Amino acid sequence: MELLINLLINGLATGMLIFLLAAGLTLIFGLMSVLNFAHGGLFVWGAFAAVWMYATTGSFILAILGAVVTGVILGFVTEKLIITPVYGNHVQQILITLGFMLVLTEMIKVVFGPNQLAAKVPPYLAGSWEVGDVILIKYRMFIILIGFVVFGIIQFILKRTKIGLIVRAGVLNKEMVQALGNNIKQVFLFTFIAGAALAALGGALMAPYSGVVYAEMGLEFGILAFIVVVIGGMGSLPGSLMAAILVGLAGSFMAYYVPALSLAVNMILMALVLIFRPQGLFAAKG
Amino acid sequence: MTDLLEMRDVHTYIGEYHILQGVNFTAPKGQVSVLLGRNGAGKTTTLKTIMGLHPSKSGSILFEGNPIEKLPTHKIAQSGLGYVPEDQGIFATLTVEENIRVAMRDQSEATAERVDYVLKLFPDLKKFWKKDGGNLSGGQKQMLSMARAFVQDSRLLLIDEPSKGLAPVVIGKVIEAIHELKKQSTIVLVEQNFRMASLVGDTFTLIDDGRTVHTGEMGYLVENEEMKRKYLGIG
Amino acid sequence: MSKVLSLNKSIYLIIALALLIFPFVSDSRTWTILLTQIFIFAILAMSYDLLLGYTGIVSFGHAMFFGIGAYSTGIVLDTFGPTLLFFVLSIAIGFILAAVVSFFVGILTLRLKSHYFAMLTLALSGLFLVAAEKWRSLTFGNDGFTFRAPEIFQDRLVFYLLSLGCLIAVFIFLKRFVSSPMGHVLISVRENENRTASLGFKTLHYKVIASVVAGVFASLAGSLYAVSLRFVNTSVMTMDITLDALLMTIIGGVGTLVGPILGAGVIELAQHYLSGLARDYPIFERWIILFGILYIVAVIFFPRGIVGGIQSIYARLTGKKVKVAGPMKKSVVKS
Amino acid sequence: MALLETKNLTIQFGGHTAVDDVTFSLPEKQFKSVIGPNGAGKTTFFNLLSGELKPTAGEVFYKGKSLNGVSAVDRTRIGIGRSFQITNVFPSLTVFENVRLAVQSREKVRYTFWKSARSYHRLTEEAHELLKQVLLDNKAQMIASQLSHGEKRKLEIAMLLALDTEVLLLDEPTAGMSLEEVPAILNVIRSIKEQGDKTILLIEHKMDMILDLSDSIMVLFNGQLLADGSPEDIMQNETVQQAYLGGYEDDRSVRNA
Amino acid sequence: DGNAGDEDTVKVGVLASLTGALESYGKQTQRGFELGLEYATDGTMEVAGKKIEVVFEDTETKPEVAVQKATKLLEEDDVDFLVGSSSSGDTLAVLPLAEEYEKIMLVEPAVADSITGSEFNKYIFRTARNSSQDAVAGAAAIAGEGVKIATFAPDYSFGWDGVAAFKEAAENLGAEIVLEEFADPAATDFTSNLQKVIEADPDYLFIVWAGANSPWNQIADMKLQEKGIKISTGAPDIPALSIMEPLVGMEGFSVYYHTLPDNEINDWLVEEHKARYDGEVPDLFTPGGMTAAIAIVEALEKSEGSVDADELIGIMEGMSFETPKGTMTFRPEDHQALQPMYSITLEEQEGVPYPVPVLVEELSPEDTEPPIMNNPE
Ligand SMILES: Nc1ncnc2c1ncn2[C@@H]1O[C@H](COP(=O)(O)OP(=O)(O)OP(=O)(O)O)[C@@H](O)[C@H]1O
Ligand SMILES: Nc1ncnc2c1ncn2[C@@H]1O[C@H](COP(=O)(O)OP(=O)(O)OP(=O)(O)O)[C@@H](O)[C@H]1O
Ligand SMILES: [Mg+2]
Ligand SMILES: [Mg+2]
Repeated sequence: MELLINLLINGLATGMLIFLLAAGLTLIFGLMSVLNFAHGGLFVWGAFAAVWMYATTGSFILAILGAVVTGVILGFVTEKLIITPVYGNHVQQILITLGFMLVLTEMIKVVFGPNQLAAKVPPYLAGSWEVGDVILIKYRMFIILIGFVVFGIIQFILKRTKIGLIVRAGVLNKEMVQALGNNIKQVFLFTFIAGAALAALGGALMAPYSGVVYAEMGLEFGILAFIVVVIGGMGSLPGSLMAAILVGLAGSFMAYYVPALSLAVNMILMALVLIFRPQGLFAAKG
Repeated sequence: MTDLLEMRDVHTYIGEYHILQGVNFTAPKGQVSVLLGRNGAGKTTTLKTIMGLHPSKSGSILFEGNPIEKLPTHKIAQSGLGYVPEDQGIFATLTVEENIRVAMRDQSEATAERVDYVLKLFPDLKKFWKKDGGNLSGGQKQMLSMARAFVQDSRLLLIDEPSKGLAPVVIGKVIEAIHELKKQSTIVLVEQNFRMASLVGDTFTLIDDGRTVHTGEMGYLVENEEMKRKYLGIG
Repeated sequence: MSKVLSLNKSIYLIIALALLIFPFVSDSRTWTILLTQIFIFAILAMSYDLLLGYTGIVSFGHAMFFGIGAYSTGIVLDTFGPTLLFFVLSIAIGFILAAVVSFFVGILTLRLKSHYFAMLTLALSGLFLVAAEKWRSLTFGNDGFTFRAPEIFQDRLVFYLLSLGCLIAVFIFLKRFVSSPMGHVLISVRENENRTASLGFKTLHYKVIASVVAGVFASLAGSLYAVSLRFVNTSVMTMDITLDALLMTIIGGVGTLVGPILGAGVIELAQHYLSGLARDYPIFERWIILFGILYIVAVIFFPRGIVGGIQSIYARLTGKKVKVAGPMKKSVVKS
Repeated sequence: MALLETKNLTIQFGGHTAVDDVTFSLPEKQFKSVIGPNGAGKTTFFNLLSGELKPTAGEVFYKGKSLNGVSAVDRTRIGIGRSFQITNVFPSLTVFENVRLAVQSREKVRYTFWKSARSYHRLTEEAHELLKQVLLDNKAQMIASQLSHGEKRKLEIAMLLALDTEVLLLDEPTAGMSLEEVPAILNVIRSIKEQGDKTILLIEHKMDMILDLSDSIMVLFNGQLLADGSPEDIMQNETVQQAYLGGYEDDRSVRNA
Repeated sequence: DGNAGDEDTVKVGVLASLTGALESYGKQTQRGFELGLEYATDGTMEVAGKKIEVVFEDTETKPEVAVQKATKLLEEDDVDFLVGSSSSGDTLAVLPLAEEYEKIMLVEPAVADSITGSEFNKYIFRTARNSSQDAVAGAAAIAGEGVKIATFAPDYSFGWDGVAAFKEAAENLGAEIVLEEFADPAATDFTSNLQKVIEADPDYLFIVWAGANSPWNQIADMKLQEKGIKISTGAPDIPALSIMEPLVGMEGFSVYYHTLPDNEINDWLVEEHKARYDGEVPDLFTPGGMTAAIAIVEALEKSEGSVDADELIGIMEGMSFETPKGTMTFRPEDHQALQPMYSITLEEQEGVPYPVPVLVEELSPEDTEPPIMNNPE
């Protein structure tokens, strides 16, 4: 029983962490339909910014803020320079964002040096509680909490404003959205920035979790984020949340019960979902 | 009589193609002006040029006396223009409700009233309120496209072939609606259904090969067999 | 029209001849090897173009077939001995495996739409990668294994000529393929799949055929690649290979076949020179940044790839552009 | 005798029954029109006949054989061709290439991969011939997406004609076509009818056109078959008068002026 | 430029990952090699009357680039020796070229057993330690009669090789392996694996790990040490040590840390390195680069400048030479350099921002001698 609870909680926490990574991509890829291969780059910049801020100021809150600000700035620059020319053209998006990914990753080394950096958990979130045989890792509890908060905030914004609607409409028919009096460029810019900031936030929260940041981490986690967005159902935030939790739980249970398959668990999960429910777990609607 | 919209010697290129080669056109306030011409004459391009969707290369477009030819599309729309494109421009994976919500600029009482009005005009939309726009029938899409333009408080409505795909009885309702809308709005209509055009139009402008070739009172055209034969191939 | 074509043809011919003669006039084996690599990746990229450019399929799993070819050749030559006969046999085995796998993968995946299809291919090729890593008795895991190439390929010149020959053969085959009636149907699938079906074409058949042909040629590229290194490890199955194919195709020009060849050349050469720059000038230590910027600049200045760029420059030079298409004069009904 | 038949044909989307228990038959070489209000189920009915949609209940018969389980592609191949209400062409191919693909399909040139497509001269000639018929020959080399709306409609018709199927399902072929050109397209349709080897089902809202061409008219209302009969009978029908025509088409004199 | 066949120069081509994920390893090798040449030639950069020239090439950690670059070195630069490379894959891909061109290749710092095992050819000499040596050293640090050990490793060749070799060595020392856990190295969550370790309740958890993404935090979070499970692993390079704070106190082994060896060469290395690189100390693979350079110079001295491979092979087989890690010897059978390793504990130290490996015992080359694995079949 304790075992199951442990697996469940850790799976949930990992899932939540993956959700934080994928939340930004849910906006950028899921909603705006931009194949952003540089997403992992934004994520790493967030992670490094947070580690650097934490090391210089000693404040975890400031570190998180610093990451988000980095995400916002990078998001702005990326959208203006890289994404604007290629909206609606997936082929060009692949090329240009992959190129930009190389730049982002390599710039990390220019700015922060080529080595991995240690990322520390702030003391008040370090360690774990033991309740019987159940081990509750504090930072993971924190992640679960933050995950729900972030989910709540984005969901609120998407539901309460027209932004989500305009983005979805804009992807279908940009001209028409404008002809109905909506400033699609601004909305896309805003959404992209929000996605980039979320990516950076994900990176910042990921860093203390694994204890280390390194320039190449973006590539690894970028693909994971794509997987989550697709199996959750393009553009569905609840879908991404559920998919992320599913990925987290599957990883946790597979590693325990069928360790031989843990390398393949994400791929198997994605293949199964796509074969049996091609539109993803939660298609954006209906 | 004042002109709400005025186009002076407008030239528009699409890519490398010189499509509009001198369009002069005015839409007198409170009237229905009809653009006529054969397929490929440039009617749709004229409307898109006004909306800034195919920006003009030269010439001027004045709306309420202000030049709008340099403005981005959304600014043009916000300054009081509504547009019903010929391909309806429905957001296929958005519901009917969402389609309409994209067009609503505010949550005001007046907007709510206009929504009520279009739902009365096209009860089908109410029936399929939560359904995807892409699943509507051809005629229902046409209604939805008009509804989207009508829920905005537009002083100028550009409507591209509204009768296309509509059942005769609905065309009748649309004609009534246009008469109704005329009270607050000015309307520019592209219409191939000459019967409908003649029933609602006050003035007409003939476009041929990207140029405006004739403008006048609708009644004049209805009577003028010669002109109808020459430019519209009827009679 | 036909004049332009013959112009194209003669350009191709001249380039092919130049490449054929090249190793006999230059004794730089670095160049021989670099060009051999380019030929091999050009084959891979062309096979990808058949999917992306002609059938409109974005696959993230192309490395799967490249890997199948590489492992077939590596394993056969390692187990049975480095003879020409076994080399040919290994290519044949690669073809058959790639055809079978791409057939089933196609049936399984091609019913899905764009993103979902792409991600499913990613998953399947990910599973192949895991299999290659786990089946260590056969593949030696991610460390991989070395093997001997047939004696005759010890001479890199022979292998250069073989690769060039394969490139030319694949190019001619694919060129004929895409300009055949079947090729036209592939294009129509790319343009509008539903409409193609309602014209009476079974679109799934066409997509599966394209995927099989592309898979088989990717496997050929993999076989050649393995022999060129005399070494195989799991890197042949990774996303990097797929991305290389993708980037080469896009940078060269999607749906052009020559484009991917140029793309392979540009990317390999840029990489070669930029990393050389880093060796000679320490400021270029971070040359990868320049490499990334190259992609970005390519998209901004050549949105349709190199071939697209050349075409529009050509069109401008020959003054073809000023078409006053517009509304055409009536040749209309006088009935 | 009946070439195309349906028995209790029904389809539901969620709770909504778009085509409701429709039983009809279309004799060989007849020209039948389908009318009905917007959303009555006309296009859906076509989709069921052409196999794009699968019925919830009921069956379609072609030459007496059930088409249950026969795919849309195969229905086209055995002789049921259709045009689309919403323009549906190959956007970045030229007008000519669009039509040639259709001709190619009819000629069953499907899996040839070694011969150059350019060597099929007959396909080329035929495509040009069809473009002439629908008055698009001067736009043959234009990219389809650059056509104006009305021009695309004409292309749509050319592609259907190219298939040369026994049954033609025409969904509002002239919607958006200019006044000047409707007669020409009508002539094309009329001449096909007069050749007498085609069976045609036409959806239109233009009553004068329907009355001019049809041997019989069927009326769909809320998915149900309200009436099926001669044009005169149908025009007398009370419901059709009120709920469909609504008086607007009563006075057709203006249009015919 | 030394032209082909230049009688008065010896050229060495060094392949290393100078960009990408293994960049820091590559740079360590590069610095070490440069320093090693200076040391061995007393700064003259000459041996037996010949000038030594070095060309570094970046393999980008891609086998096909490694082959391209190696060929370029062999063909254009006409090098007499190859050195490299940072990744086992790149190195394996280059091995056949050494044989084809009949040039000596010094493998540094790639660890795969197969390099001096199944993929061995006679031109290959390895100055780096191999996976098995790591494992034997690891076993020496903790294994003993009746000790229960669980292993934890990434699920790919490196992990499998390491665990297999460790298991053999540990069992020889009388230990019992109670659990072998393998995990996806890219995973974010290792708690399930650790859960199993807790259930197996071993005395030690021996971890074979490489790569930045690591389980250390979670080991601390899961309170393995509090539960009486001692952790042991190899001490990595300094950047990686900086994330091992949760493991302070563990007993393990080290390939190199600059305070561990006690000899003059190492002192010189540390001094020079600090002087040249802004106070930085040499790291994990710096002495390896230096060792490769020293080995080349020694061999050339003995051959009096001859670069004939067969002659050199004769000289180098069984050759012993002094390195920053003490005396190394190329084992004649498989050309693997037998070398000292270090049993350590990780301790916190004043003024050092990462846990420091502190010497418990130097393991002699014999103690960590791995099995010979290149038996001709
Ligand atoms: N994207 C484009 N590129 C090039 N030419 C175009 C493009 N769009 C339209 N055209 C051409 O511009 C001309 C005018 O088109 P427009 O759509 O304005 O005609 P229209 O008068 O609205 O015709 P219709 O009655 O058929 O809708 C046509 O000849 C058309 O071929
Ligand atoms: N895929 C679908 N999913 C849900 N509802 C659908 C779908 N397709 C059609 N419908 C509904 O079925 C009804 C019939 O639509 P259909 O397109 O057949 O009408 P129609 O008679 O062709 O009308 P029109 O004259 O306007 O073209 C409409 O109410 C439409 O909303
Ligand atoms: Mg138009
Ligand atoms: Mg319809």
